Amino acid sequence: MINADFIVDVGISHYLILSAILFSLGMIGVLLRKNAIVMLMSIELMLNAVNLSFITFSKYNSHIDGQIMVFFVMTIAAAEAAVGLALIVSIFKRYKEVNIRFFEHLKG
Amino acid sequence: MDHTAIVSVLFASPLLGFLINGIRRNHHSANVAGAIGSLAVFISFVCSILLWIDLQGMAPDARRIHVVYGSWMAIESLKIDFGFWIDQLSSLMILIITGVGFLIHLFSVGYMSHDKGVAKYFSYLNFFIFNMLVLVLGDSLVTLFVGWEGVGLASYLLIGFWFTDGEKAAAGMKAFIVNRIGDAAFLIGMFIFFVSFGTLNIQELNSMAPTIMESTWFGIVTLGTLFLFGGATGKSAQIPLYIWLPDAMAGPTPVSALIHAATMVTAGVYMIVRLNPLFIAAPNTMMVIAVIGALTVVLAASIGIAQNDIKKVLAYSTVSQLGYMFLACGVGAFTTAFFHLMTHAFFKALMFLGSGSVIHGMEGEQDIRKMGGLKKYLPWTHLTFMMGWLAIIGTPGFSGFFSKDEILWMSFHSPRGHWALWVLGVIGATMTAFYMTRLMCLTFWGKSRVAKTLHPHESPATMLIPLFVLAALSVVGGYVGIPHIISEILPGHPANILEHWFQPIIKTVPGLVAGDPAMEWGLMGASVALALISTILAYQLYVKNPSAIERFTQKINPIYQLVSKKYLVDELYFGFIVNPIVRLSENLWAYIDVRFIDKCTYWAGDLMKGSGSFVRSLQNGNLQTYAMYIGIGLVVALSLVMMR
Amino acid sequence: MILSTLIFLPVLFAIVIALWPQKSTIRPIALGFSIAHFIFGLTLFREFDPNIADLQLVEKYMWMERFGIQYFLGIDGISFWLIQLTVFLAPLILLASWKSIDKNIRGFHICFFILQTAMLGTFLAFDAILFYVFWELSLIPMYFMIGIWGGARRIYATLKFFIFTMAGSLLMLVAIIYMMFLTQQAFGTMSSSLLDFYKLSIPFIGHEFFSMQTLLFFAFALAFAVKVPLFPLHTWLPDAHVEAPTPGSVVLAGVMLKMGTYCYLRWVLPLFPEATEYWAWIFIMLGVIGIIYGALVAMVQPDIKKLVAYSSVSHMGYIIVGIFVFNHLSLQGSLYQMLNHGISTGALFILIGMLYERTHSREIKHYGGLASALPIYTIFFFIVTFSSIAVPLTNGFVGEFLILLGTYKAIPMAAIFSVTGVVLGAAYMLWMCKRVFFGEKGPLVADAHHPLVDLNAREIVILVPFVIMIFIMGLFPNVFLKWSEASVDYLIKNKANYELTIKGAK
Amino acid sequence: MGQDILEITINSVKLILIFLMMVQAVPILVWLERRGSAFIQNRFGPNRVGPLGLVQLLADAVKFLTKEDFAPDKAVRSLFYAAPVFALIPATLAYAAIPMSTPISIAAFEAFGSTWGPYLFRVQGYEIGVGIVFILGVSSLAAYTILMAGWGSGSKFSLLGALRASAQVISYELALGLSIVGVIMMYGTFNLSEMIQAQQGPFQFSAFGYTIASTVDWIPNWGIFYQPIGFILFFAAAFAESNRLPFDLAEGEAELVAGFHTEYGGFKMLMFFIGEYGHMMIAAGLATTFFFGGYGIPGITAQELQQVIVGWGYADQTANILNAVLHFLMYNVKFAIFLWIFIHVRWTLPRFRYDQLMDLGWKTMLPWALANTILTAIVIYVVAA
Amino acid sequence: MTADAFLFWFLALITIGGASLVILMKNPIYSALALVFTMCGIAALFVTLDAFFVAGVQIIVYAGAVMVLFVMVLMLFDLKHEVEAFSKGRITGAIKLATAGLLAGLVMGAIFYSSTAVDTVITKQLAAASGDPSKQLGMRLFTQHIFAFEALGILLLVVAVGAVALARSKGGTHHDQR
Repeated sequence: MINADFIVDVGISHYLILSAILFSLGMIGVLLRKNAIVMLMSIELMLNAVNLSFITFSKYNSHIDGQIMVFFVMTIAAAEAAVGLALIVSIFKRYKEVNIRFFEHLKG
Repeated sequence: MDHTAIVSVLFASPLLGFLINGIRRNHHSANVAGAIGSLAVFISFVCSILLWIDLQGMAPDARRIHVVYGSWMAIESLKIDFGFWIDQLSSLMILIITGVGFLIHLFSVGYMSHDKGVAKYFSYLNFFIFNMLVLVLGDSLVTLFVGWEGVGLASYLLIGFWFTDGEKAAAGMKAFIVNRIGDAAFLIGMFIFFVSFGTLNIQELNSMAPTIMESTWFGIVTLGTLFLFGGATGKSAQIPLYIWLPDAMAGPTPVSALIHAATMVTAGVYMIVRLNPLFIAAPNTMMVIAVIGALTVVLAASIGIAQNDIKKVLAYSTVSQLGYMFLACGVGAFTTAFFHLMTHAFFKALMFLGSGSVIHGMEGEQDIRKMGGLKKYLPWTHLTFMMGWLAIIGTPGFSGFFSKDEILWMSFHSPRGHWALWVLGVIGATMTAFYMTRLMCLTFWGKSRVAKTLHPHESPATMLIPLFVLAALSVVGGYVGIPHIISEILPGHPANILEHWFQPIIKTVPGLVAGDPAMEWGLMGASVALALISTILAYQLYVKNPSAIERFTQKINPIYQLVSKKYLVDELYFGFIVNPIVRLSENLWAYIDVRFIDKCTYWAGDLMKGSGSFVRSLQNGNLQTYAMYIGIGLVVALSLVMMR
Repeated sequence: MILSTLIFLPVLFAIVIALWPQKSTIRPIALGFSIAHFIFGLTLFREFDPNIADLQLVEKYMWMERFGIQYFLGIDGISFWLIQLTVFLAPLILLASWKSIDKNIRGFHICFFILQTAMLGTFLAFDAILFYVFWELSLIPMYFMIGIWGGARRIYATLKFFIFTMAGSLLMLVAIIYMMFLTQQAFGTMSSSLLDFYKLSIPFIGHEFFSMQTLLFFAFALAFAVKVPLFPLHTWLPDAHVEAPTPGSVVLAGVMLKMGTYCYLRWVLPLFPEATEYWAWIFIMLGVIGIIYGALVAMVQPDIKKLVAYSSVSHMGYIIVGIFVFNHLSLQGSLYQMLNHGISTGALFILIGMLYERTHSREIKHYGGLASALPIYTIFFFIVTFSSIAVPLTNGFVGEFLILLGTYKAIPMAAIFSVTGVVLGAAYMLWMCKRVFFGEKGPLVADAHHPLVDLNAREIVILVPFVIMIFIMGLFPNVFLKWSEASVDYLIKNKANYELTIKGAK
Repeated sequence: MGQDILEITINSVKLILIFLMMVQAVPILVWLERRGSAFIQNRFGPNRVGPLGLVQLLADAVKFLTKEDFAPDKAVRSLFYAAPVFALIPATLAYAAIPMSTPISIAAFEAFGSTWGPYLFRVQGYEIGVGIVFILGVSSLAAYTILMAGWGSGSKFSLLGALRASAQVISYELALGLSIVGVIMMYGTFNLSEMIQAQQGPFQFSAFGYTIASTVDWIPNWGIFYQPIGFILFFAAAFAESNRLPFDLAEGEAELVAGFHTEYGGFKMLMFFIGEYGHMMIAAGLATTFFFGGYGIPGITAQELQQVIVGWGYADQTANILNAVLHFLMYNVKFAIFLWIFIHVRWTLPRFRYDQLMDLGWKTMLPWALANTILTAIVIYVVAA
Repeated sequence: MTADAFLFWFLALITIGGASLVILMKNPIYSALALVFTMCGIAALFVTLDAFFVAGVQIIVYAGAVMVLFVMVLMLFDLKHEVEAFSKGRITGAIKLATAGLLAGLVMGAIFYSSTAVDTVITKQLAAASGDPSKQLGMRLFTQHIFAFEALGILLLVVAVGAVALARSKGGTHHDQR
């Protein structure tokens, strides 16, 4: 599988694999980092990875809707970042720290 | 007069009596209530006579009146009418019921004169008469069952008439429930016949009875008749369900006379006689009936020896005499069974009423150990009571003699009979003679043991007149069914009227041949002799030499105790059946309902709660753990997709 | 429009009562309403044709077109008498509530009328979803009745009542939805009409439990079994009865339990004929166990009401047995027994309620010798008792006799075991009567400071219709049976492929 | 980058040239600003070193380069050093995307034994299809340098300045972006070259069958005539984007010493300067391109001028190059005018207060930009119909 | 090695490196800057996929606006070093890593599997004749997806209001009790 062709002929799978790797890295960030802001950033990273997939499919399927989807994802991401940060700001005001454990009050 | 009208009046008058007395139940006048009640029954009696006369006028083979008021239930093949069937058998039966019933009503007027609930009492009595008529006249088993249960209900009400006494109420309850056991069997018997014959009409059933004898135990007719007999053991107080009858003496004494001696308890016998073609077709059932009847004779008679309550003695005597009737049925002598039913109705009603008169005179005292020498206080009562005594112990010439000896002879002679049955019968007769003589001795003869405060007095005329009538009947009642060998030596050779009357409807057992007269005379002589010996023995023991009996009882104390405690049958029933069932029920409730089913539901609830709290622990508030669950879910889902 | 009017008239009543200005006149007004409702119900006698087995007085409108859910009402011989029973009991119950309900009278009457609607709807709905709506709706007012006007442990009882019945009916909902999909497969369009359900032929493989028809059968049967209640699922009933106020008990015993048995006839038997036949033994067995078990446990109850509640278990066992042996006699008997039970047990609960109003105790051991203190009461009580233990010429006998006869025809052993119920029934009822009415006067009865007062005119007026019905039904069963004859006959004859036609539609 | 080695080489050289051009314009601009401000304030400005003080800049450069390179104690060194470098990048990238003259086409020719060309060289760093978007995107990255510098310095003044500056940049980016939406809609493209193409020739506006072009053909077909509001908004926003007065809240000498580059000195400081002037130049270039016909010469289109030059007797190839030179000069004239306006405004208007700044951005310019967009859309819809 | 392939591998290296830095850097500001870097790399990847407009928007929105917000907030809070950057718990940590790894592995496996099972990778190019892709994008966005677009607009409005409400110094969901 890994051979000269794989390196030279860059195709859809390359992009998708890259996207998967980025997604997983983002996921690790979300799962392991304590800092709420870093978690938010990791989520952004995941969204970006997804965007990459969309664009890839858009190109290789010759369909523009993938890009539109990316457009939407970006909007959502921006919105999410805004709300997330606002929340973090209010948490910070209270605890002077943005550790994720301050979000644990809603335990069952 | 139209038959339908007569029958309507026959039913309506006791029903009306019941309603009228029921509505004016708060009135305390015994005379008015008694007049209404007695009149109602008397009207019925007149109607019965009219019907009987009508039957007389018909051809012997067509002596029947069928009155149908309409359909009761008509579903699919089940068709039950409010239909009543008057033929030779039922017409005679209603004569006994209304006749004896009227006399007992009359007697009650005096007996119950001091009771506050007299109106209620008479309404119940009328209610009983009504139901008894339904029982007897019903043309299908279901109609019969209506009366069957109805008389049970009336009996329940009358036994528990003085309900403020818990024991008396309990006795009523016991009677009803024990009867119910029999009724359940009766129901099953009905079901069997309905399913196999497709009808419950008695005439149709009789006509469908197979002519070939059924020799198996599990044949339809055998099973059906066995179950019906099961019903009869309940109603007619046979082993194993006789236990309610002695307790039923808790009711007023006329009630005991009417219901628990003369009429209701003979319903079982009546039913068997009614369905004789079916029973004949089931020899195994007949055998069972005969054996149970014979055993009941001996058992009840033996218990009767050791009883001290005047009514209890009579009660056991009743059970014993009913045993004779069943013995007769069992050996195929249905006519004889009915004959004994009739004579028994006379003399046992007489004796109960006599005992009622005694109790009335003794102001409620029933223990014969506290009586004695009442002859001089209650002469008329003594006289009539003695007639009954003579009849029951089988004094030749008295009614009881004819019927009882016919039964004994048939049990020996009939193809369905056996010498052992005869032996048991004779033992019973001997015992009967003994305990009845004992009763006479302790009550009327010998030294007075009456408490000084009591002043026994003779009863009023309304009570005595029924006694006289019944005494007369007890004496002469037997002449309607004089056995052939006796009639042969009598002047004019009076025929066996009863047998002749029943000829068209009562079949005889196949294989019955004329017996050897010598043998018959011999056996008759033996039984009469044994009865005489035991009578004399009893007289000697209880009048002449009272200390001997005491020594004797001391000597056989355990047996005596056992007998006087009625062989502990009640205790056995309670110990092995009733109490276990109650305990079982309590345990069912406690363990199955509360501890098992409810626990199961709680457990299910706890399971939900537990799983909830487990899931709750997953929800620890940590965002990253949640994200991990999502991730794991994704991985699992993806793996599943990949595996396909 | 008769049926719709019949169903929704009580809602109108409830609204009027909710808006009625005077609190003191609510009771007579509501009584008048219920009598009017009863009289209106009598018009069915004119409109309903008992000679045909068709569905009659049909009202059919599309409700949710996409899912084929209809507003579909109809009546046939099977439901006819249950409707009459429901409307017949209402005025008596309301009259009986005059003393026992003393708080929030307005709310009680609203609850009661809504309950009437729900019950009538359950009996008349011929669309699965509509039926389900009514079925569940009936729980809610009952829940409030027990929960608000109930006894000391009412919350426990309501919860038990609600969860038991709810758990059962959820399975049924799943089955209904599944069957709607089956109709879509079979006819192309989805439908929840019962008549379309009847037309389905659902595959059945006898020995496999997880075959479609068996599963659907059990989903339905379980829901109804809880309501009936069948033996192992019965424990909610005694608790609910004991805690319920008198009117609640009467409705519960009188009508609501019949909803379960009625639905067996309406839903289970015609829809799943093979499965019913194959699995009938379980229900017959449980029914027989219920008869005996209910009677035995009733015998040792210390509480009169609980005793009667367990007796209900026993009586309902008869009905179940009668339904599942599935022949003409037993079905007619079961239908009859439903009415009997409604009347006898209803009357018993009312009687117990009257006693409770006087002494505030239902413990048997507190009583004794009541017969001399309350003679009229005693007479009524005994008449009803005899009806309950099936003495001939009362209604109880006809039903039990027919059921047992039919059962014996099909399964003799079941009948023989069931007959023990006759004995045990007499045993527990009479034993209770003996302890309550006879013997020495008990502590409550003998209390000289509070002498017991016998029945007043109102109470007699309540009881007399019951007694009349007891005897009419005992003496003239044909009058009643002929209304259901055609339908039952049709059901028996076409049990393999039962389909109802609408009257007038060919 | 190119087809062959020649094209690649030329393109690379071109990139470097443009970068150098931008960097070298800075000293001139600084000089101009200092002299200009002096002129405005009626004083002399730098006039000792070299003629008119022109060499002063060189001397300054020497001073900057030889200054001690130090970092504050609390500074985050990596960011502190990275920030100035990054400051150059957005400006450079964006500036390279602006076309400065007509493309030069070279016909195919034989050399070194093979055929080269034909080539088309654009007088800009690179041609990008979505040019506006690219420029906006790249210039928005400038905020990071500010933040990095401000936070990396480890100083309160720096941080506050950085926060102010970045907030300001973000806020006005919105207005900036929206103000040119009208332009984009009008020209129907993101491509800057195509926009300039569309602005060639006389003013032409036709609506409802009535055309203005025939009556007033001396007016050039510039965007300013179509989008006056857009231009004003754009220009104001551009001031804010480049942190110049009246929007230089980031520095606000009286309050924050020197804002985010308080701690900087020497060459690092210079790099910020270059970045800042770079932004100014981008703004000037964009304003030219969007609203003033870019490199276009008023009254004559590129093709006409080509014909004119060919008419002068030059070969096509040469005429093409000459044409490009002429247009380049034209572009620079316009460019210089705008730069001068920047300088002039700086020394003319007072500084806003911060809240006024924000109010202006969010409550005035944004709604106006939106209104302009909607109006343009309606007009386009109507005209197209 | 063509220029395209080179560009791809180069950008892949940049993005993966940047992403790794995002999750590994203890200082959140470095993480943020690394993320900006990664996003620029992704924008470049978009360009290699001929999505110029989206690439530009990516830079404007993500790098230019969203991440600036992050960085601003971080700097405002002056969060230099986290005391505990990573969550505790070895087992859960291992599970989390394994989950992420498995996910990536599965996706990659799926991609490899499909690229071998479905014989050829789809290599259709975006049809050049259909005109300016940005225009296409706009047309499609404002015709076919207009509802989603408007819904997003409303969402943004709501978010703006909500964010302001949350982050206000007075009010908000958490009142400072001290």
